Amino acid sequence: MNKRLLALLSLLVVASMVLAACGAPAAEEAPAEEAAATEEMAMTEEAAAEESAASMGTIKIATQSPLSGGQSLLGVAIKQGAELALEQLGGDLAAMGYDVQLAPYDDQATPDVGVANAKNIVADADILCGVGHLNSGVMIPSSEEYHTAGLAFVSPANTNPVVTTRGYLEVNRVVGRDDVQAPAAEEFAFSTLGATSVYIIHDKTAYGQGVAEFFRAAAEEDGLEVMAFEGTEEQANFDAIVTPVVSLAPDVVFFAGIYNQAGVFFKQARDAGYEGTFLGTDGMDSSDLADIAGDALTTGGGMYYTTVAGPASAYPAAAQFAADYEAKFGSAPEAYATQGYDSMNVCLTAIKTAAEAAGGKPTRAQVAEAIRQISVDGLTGTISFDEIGDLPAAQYFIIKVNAAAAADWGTNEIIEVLEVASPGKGE
Amino acid sequence: MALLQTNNVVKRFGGLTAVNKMTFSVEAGKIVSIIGPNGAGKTTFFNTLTGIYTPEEGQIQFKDKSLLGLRPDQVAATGIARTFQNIRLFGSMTVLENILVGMHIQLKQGAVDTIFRSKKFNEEEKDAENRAKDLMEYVGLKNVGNELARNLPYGGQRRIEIARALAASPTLLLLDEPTAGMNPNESEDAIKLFRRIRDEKGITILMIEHDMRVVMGISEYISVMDYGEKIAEGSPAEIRADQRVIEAYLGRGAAVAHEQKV
Amino acid sequence: MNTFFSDLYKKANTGFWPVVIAFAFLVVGTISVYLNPRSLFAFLTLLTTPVILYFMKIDTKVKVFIGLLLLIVILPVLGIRNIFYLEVIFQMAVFSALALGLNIVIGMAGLLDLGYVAFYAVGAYAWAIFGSKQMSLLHSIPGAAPANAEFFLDARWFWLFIFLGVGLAALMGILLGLPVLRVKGDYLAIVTLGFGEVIRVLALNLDKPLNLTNGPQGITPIQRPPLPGVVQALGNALTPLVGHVPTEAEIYNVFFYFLALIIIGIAIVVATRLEDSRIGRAWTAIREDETAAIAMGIPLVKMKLAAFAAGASFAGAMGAVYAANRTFVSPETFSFQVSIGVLTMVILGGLGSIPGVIFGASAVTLLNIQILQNFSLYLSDLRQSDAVIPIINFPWKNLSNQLDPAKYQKLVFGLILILMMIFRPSGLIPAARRQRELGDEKEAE
Amino acid sequence: MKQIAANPVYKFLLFPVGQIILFALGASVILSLVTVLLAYLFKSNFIDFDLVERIMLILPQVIINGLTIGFVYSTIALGYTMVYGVLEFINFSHSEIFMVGGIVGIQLMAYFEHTGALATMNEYLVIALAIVLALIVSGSLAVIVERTAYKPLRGAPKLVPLISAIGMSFFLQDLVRLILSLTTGEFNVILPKFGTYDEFWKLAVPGMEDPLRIQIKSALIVGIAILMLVILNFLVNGTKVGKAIRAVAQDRPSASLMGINVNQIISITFLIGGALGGAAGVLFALKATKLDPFSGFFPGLKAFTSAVLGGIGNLTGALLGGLVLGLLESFAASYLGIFTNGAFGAEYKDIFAFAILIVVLIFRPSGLLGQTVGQKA
Repeated sequence: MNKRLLALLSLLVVASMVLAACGAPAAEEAPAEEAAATEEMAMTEEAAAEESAASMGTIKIATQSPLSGGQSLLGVAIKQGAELALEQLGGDLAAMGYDVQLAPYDDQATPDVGVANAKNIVADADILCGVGHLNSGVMIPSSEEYHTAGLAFVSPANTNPVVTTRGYLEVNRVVGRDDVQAPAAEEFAFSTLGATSVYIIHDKTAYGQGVAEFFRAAAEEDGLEVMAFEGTEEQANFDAIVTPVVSLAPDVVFFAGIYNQAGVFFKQARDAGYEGTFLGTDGMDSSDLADIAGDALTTGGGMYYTTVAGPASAYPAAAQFAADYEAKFGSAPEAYATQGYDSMNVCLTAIKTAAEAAGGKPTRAQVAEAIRQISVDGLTGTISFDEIGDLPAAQYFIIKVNAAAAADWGTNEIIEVLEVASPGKGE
Repeated sequence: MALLQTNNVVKRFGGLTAVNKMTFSVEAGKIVSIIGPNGAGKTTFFNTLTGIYTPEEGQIQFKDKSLLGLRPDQVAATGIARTFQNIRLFGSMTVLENILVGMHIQLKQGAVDTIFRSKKFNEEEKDAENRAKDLMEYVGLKNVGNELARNLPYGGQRRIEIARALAASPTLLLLDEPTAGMNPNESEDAIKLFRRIRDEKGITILMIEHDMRVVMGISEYISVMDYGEKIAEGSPAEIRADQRVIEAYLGRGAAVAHEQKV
Repeated sequence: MNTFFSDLYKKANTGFWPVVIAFAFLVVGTISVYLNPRSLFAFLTLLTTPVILYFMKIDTKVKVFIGLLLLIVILPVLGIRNIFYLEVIFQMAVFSALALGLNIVIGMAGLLDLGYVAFYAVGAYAWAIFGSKQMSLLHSIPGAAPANAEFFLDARWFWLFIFLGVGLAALMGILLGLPVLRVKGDYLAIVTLGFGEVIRVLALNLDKPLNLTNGPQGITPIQRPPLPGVVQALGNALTPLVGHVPTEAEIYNVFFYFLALIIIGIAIVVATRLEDSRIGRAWTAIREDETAAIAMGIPLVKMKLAAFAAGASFAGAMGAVYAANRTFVSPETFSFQVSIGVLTMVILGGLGSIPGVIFGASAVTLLNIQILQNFSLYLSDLRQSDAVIPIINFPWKNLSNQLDPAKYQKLVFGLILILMMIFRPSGLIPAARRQRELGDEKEAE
Repeated sequence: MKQIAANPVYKFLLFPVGQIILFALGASVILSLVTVLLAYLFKSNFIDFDLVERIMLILPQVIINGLTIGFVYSTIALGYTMVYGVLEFINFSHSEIFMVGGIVGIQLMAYFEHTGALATMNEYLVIALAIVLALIVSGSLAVIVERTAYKPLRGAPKLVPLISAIGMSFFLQDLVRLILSLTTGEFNVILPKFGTYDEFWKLAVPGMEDPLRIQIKSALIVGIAILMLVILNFLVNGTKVGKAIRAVAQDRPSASLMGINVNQIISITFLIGGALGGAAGVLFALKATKLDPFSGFFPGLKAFTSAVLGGIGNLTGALLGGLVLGLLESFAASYLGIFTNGAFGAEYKDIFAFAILIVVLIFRPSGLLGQTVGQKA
């Protein structure tokens, strides 16, 4: 009986689905057919130039980032940054007759889902460019699929060198690399702050650990004493690290990780009586840090972080972005929202360039090529890519935090600007 | 030489001595009963015999080999099978499978045979299945091979439990209150079955029983336990007349009254 | 209502109808997927075919024919047109193998294991470490791989590592089993959970003192086995059906699809045969009543260890395949959530039921990576259009971003779990004991 | 002696408090001794600085840290163990009940901050109010969860309610996230800054250079946790309801025959366990200063481990297990790095905790204080 009922149910469900699929309103059916058609064309590498100017077809740009789960705060920021960029900058392509759409995918911060989505994305012939991911651990396997399918992706957040050192044409990033950022931070700690000892902490993610390792290597080279090198997945109770930090009293505590973990640590360490300086990476770039850590950031030796994204004071466009973002989504942009915006900007510009060159809807290969050629004025400065998809010369800002509350985040000041060339593919 | 021989077996739980200096033997081919009031330590003694509990003192010899230190499965492998006071069947397995589980010791198929379904495996399974069917018939069950064991009526479950124990082809069969909860007719059938098991299969039977009709009707030798100790043993007639047994069962006053009556 | 449907079903399930229905789904599904490779509905229609095959009264030969046609011809061809489908089925197979393994431990032997993902990790890391350049990088800092590093083993060793994965995972199963044997029930749950975490934390931290796992950075690239010439030839044979010469990447996708299919096939055979044997009966007996089982002469320790080892081995084999398929492994893949996820598949499908757990694994995987994703993409489309919600006339555009269903997959998932447990606790396809031909018993009816 | 035992002050105040202090001190002293002993053994081998001195330097702090988090674990663990005692099932969603308590507490403080009342209110009153609110909300939530997701499953095989609980855990996580992020898209909940409980007491210890620094917050957490434990002890051992709970835990059918409304008692158990979890949530929030809907998972896991370590179903065991686990973690996190010269660090503390659990269970299969139930025949 149960079996029957189950089978019957599945029959009914599927039958209704088939009906729905066949009898769906024209609006839904038509693009699907078109998708099939355009796919054929893309496969035979024929540009669909003959189509009328009024409707040049649909172009989709995918985003992949964690939209659910514990990391969704940053993942959603990427998606929303991209969404805002599409809304504000998609006009050119729309004027050319394209219907430009966003296809947001949720990679759940897990490689499995990321790869599955990647295959789903590359199977959609309308998708010509993508923005993602948040985690290098998801980006690396997923980008194998993008590479295979020739689909260009622009990463707003992956700083792991491996992402680009594989030398794929399709993989680009608008952020700096760990092996660049970390030495910049170390240089600042050693030379500018005059530190003689450092306590290195990372968050046991590919990002945090990567940065921390490069920081350590640089510190050892300079003779800066590394008192400890700790990784922790802890989110709430940092006693075990705070205690030795207080007792060893290093000049600088370098935290490679994301603000919502680091903020808690900063606060607990300061409360426990640590008086030295906190130093962080671009993962700290969020006004929420000030809310979490409070005056821990401004007392004692203060807090500094390195970032490729200049603060609003340095980039008027960024201030406008923040205002627009808040108006659209009801909250201030999180870390990586700016990069999400810039990544989308890169995609749109490249598609437009490629479309103009091809005189019609471009192929994925043409878009991927175009990305390597363009130069875009983004929120974070001028963006262009070298032969492996890195920013040729990343500009690093050392920012001193002056804010003890989120509202004052804008008062942070630039202490130093470092221009570092990308180390390229090999070592 | 006795088939099963225990010497001064002691089992304690904390301060409580559940079995105290049990010296006891079962001759091969006999039907022997252990009786005694509730809480006398009979089931504990069974569990000590089968390796579930390890005795603190004493020896247990079965077929001239010591059972001490053996795990229950090893004890079972020496040829002792048992049933339980409160039926313990594998409820969501079929009746047939329950009996097949009882043959665990005899079956020799290994993992490789199983996975490749070797000839040896198929023959053994076929043979085991046939034996299981025979056993079901032997204990008087029909058309229930594919039923889930838990769906059978109480009497049927008792029979499966016995069939499962017989499946191990034991030398000694331990029955823990096998007729509990049966009506007189069913008990009568059970007695017949036990006799047949002994007579036809030559299996020695040791049982714990409360129902005096059953005990007196079938036992060839009876031991009586009270407060963990053996207080009497002998033929049914001897036990019936034993003063201490009557005391243990009915209390001293009643025993006196009984004596006067006699 | 109910009787109407069951009558209808009865009618449909007699005579030649089942075959017609199965063929109808197969043909309609195939054609619609072929014409419309991105349609979820079309794909689901096609996937319904095996379900029909399983449930309806169809001659076994016909079943096998349709099944093979679907698995060997139709799916690979359609899969090259849309590689996402091969990925979906690959993941279904991976999780089905995990679910089958876990089913041995939990479903058959009744040992609650909350750290099952550890065995998967062992298999994956075994090939990842030896099939990549990692062995040459033991003394280098994670993330700073020298470019001149060499692959340690030839890619062909992969085939051996599938078996090594089985062996290693089984060994780990026994190692885990040994200390926890005295522990029962819920204690076992926490100990196995701890074990799963231990393996993940080790993968995360064994980048020092020796850089064995490359820590959170994960290991990449991992080699794929070289394709046998036959596979290449078969791939090329597909050209007329697919419409173009398949690329190497596409052939690899098909190759891994078949590899996963073969492993899952073996897993099903092994699980079924184990279940219906002295070993399987002993496991079930242990699950039902340990004391009675041991009194029947079943050695508890040995059989429990065997259950752990057998269950683990499935995961070990799939782990190695997974590492090669992805060419990348990192600790994120082996989180506690995955253990829970596989457990859910087992329970949802039907604890102890082999077809059930496969169905459960497939359904959950499909739900997770396709259905819910598609649903939120659809909503995202609506939000970008000018459409309004009917009746209340509310523009989709203004719908808060926070209500995006893609963000709440876990909520939906949690709800499904609770409802399933309340209304269908024995799973979608409950376990049934094998019914034997007991000819001489003359079954009534 | 008997008279003293019958004295309610002794029975419900002195005895439990004494027991708690005994456990805390005992566990601390034993672990310290073991550590120092190990340090002496390692001393001459390969490390150039004085290991013992380095260990002694932070020892008091390590103990305080361990006890603080240990008491939080204990308080959460009681929720697991109570439910287990009565229903014999692992209430997986307890970690979310705990998280909800913490978030509700912080939200109340944030509300006070929003209205400006926070600056003028007595800080301890604020904390007390937050705890009371968390008690109520978490307790009620636990009852709702029990009624909807577990009650229909009573009598089902063991795994069924467990899976339902896992489902409930997922559901609650995302539900809280949905509610929190509806307006702003944010789901981090940040403890507002108020009062002086963040500051330190400095106690001069003879023989030590630096004064011993005890954060008021730590003392507060420990104090409140002890208060909760004492109240719970009274509830369970000194009231009629408590007697009923124990009866149901012992033997549900018999309890039901004695006229106890079993369903009601089970709900009350969830109420008490959930309320304790909620209170622990606020304590944890004071410590962590930031929570999100996923913050419950790890403390919940630890607390569950504590409950098992102590012997699940045993209230005293949960208390002891929590303290031992908290201390062990603190010791492992602080000293592993020192002992191994950086090769293994704080990142192994979880493994360490689980390893200890496994070792304990090998020698005592039912936990530290669990009764060893022999195999019943």
